[in-house]
Amino acid sequence: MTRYRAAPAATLRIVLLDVLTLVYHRASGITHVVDSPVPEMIEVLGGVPLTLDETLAALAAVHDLIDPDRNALAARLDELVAAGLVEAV
Amino acid sequence: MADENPQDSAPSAGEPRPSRRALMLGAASASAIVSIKPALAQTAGSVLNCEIPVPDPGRAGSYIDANGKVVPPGTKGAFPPAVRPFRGEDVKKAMNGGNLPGTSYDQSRAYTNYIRRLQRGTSGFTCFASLQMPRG
Amino acid sequence: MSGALLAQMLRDPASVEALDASGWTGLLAAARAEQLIGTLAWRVEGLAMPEAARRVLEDARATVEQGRLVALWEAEMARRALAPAGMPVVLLKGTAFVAAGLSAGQGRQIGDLDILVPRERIEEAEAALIAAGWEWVKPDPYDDDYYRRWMHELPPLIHRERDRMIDVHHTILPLTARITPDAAALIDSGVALENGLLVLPPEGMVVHAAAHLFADGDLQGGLRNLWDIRCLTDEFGGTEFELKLAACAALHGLTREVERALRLSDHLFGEGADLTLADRLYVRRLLARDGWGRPTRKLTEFAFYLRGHWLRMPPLMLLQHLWTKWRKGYRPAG
Amino acid sequence: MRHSTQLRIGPVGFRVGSDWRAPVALLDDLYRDYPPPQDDIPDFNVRLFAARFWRRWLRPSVQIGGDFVIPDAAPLPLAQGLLAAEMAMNLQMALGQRRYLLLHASAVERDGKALLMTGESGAGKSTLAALLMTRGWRLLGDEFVLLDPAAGMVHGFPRLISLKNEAIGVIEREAKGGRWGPLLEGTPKGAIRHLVPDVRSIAAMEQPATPALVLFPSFGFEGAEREVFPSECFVRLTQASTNYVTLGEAGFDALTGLVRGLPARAIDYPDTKTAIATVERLWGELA
Repeated sequence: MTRYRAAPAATLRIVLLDVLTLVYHRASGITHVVDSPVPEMIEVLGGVPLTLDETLAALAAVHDLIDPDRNALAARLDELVAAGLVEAV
Repeated sequence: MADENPQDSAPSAGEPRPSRRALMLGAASASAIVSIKPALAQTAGSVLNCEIPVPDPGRAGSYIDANGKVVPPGTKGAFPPAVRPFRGEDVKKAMNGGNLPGTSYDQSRAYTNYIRRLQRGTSGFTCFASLQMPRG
Repeated sequence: MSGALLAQMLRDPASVEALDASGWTGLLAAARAEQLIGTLAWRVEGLAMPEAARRVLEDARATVEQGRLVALWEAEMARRALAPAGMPVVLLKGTAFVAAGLSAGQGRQIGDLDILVPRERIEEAEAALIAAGWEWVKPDPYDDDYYRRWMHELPPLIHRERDRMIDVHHTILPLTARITPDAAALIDSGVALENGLLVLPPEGMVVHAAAHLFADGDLQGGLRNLWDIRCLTDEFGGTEFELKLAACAALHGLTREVERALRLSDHLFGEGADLTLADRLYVRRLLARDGWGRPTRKLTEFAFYLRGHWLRMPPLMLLQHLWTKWRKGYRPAG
Repeated sequence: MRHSTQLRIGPVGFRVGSDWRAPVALLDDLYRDYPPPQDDIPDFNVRLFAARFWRRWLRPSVQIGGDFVIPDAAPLPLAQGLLAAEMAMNLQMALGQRRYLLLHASAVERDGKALLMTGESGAGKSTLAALLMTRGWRLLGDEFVLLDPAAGMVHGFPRLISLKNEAIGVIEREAKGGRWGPLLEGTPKGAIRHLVPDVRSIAAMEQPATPALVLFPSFGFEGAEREVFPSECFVRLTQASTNYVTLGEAGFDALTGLVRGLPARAIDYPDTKTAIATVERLWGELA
């Protein structure tokens, strides 16, 4: 079962600008311009690694999910993994 | 370390970020991350492969008038929505005087005007913003 | 000659204090051209120098530091891509130096990521990297075929998002070279880092650097290579290390190259050494930079270009290769 | 190199070497009011040379070289040697500048505050900057603006103003008594003529300014104007910078610091008169 873990908080500079959020990743030197739900996902994945379903549950616990769609969340996680902001472990 | 920059994640006074709020995971095909690449990148990469729908899905079915404004379906002189989203690369060419693929001259002008007026928060905005690559 | 000036300042950093404006100008130009400006910046830090020189070197230090982070990240992303396959992945050259925290990594400019994997698993590595976002740099059937048949690496791949190149090697010299190092033994000798990636042991690093310097190519950028060797032997030196190094060089058939590297390193950066006639030619080539950062001694350079190809290929193949390159418009840099 | 000269533009020192006398003589004349590099040690070296030795004399063509080069840069005829020198200096900045966040933008200053203008080639940023200079603004630069990551101030880079095609005539009428380089016809970008910044802009080139407004002009459209929000401004400026990524966290700090709270507008303009009026109005609204 794949589990996901966000880059350590100390390696991220997160700046909220109007509707978009900037994430500077110190370990990679890359700036990511992200939209919701990315900052929220980074937050819930900051602790112990979670599975896809656990991530969905963790998000639902702190936010009102309008579209609690597993496939959509999987797509977001894939994007985060490709960007290196989340590691699949 | 993160706490050296308390201004970063802490919302500024006066606009506290609600702790619990509505969240959209978005369509599986949409993209929520654009990574900034070197302006002198060796690969064409994601920026030119990103997509801009005309109009954005929130106003699907609406027409686009010659000035790029979104108008009700069937408005006289306006153009129907584009069949499929345009690729960043095509938009870039159109901005420099070319035609968007599969469009007439006037239609392309109208769509390009729409794209030029894209506002933050609308679909395709990040893609459009990433296309602004002034080079000498 | 600014190449010689650069070597002198690396050997004896305090002597920069005697430089005048034109000396500094030539030194900085040569250091940039040899990709040693970050190294120079590290070496002369804290010494008295004109403000303008200090500023240029400070910027160079910041640049190599950022380059170090990016190189380590690229290695990490390659690790993530290749980890599921469970194959050994050895970091080479600059990335290995910084990953292992060696003095050779201080100020080192790092270009592409170089990794070594077992030959029988190279196609698996290729597939995993392509699935993780790497793509071919330039599709050219001749080069591609040439690489696959004769080279010691895959054609270069570039990551489409991060815009960084990776060279995937399965041995450290081309298959056409007359010397054939034992790649499997090199991989077996790998030392694991905390994240599971491997680096060569110090003697393996020296042997690889010497192979790269003398048995592969035209010595372009050779001064930096030789400096790497100097740092490694300084850091690990001693009788025990010398024995290991000699054994390692013998195992891979690179004794002559390693001995030459040590002589040149002593001559340029150390206490001096007895040079052979051939050594002197190498020194000439390694220091061929003028005060504008231009390569000098065109004839020596061209001779080494031919020699680089000679070492890699049997003569008939060399002729075919040069003919194909020539038709495609390649000319030795002039 | 046979011929060489040194000069400083804003905070950046250059040494230019050439196989021919003419480009260096022209630089010496046009840049005569500029100081030498600090401590006589240049930040960058530029070389103008013949790709093959006979090209020094036979249909001489100028190859561009220096500390930082791009492969396959096309050579220029010797008559365009000044352009080659300018391009080579720009190239060093674009590829090698590490101290400042380099923005591909023009900028002018008034009362210690800077107006930045950035856009695609042809958006008119050089023309607008030159026009504003003739109307009492200090020119910070027509091509590059240098943002100091530590202080958040912008430093000028007032090299020769490079005007193209129709813009040459427009500015020739406005800049009375201006000093000009030769008219260079048939360059890769059409006709080009270089204007020396006015005495005041050169004399004050070491004084940085506080960024106060950024504009994204587009020429050739009906007059229009819209607010550009910080996130869009940020993304656009990363793409208008050649060294944003290389500067790492320092670049991130510099740019987030700049876009937060800095008013930004995209303006479309059909003619320069409209543009100047819009600029003056927006500037007036700042106070």
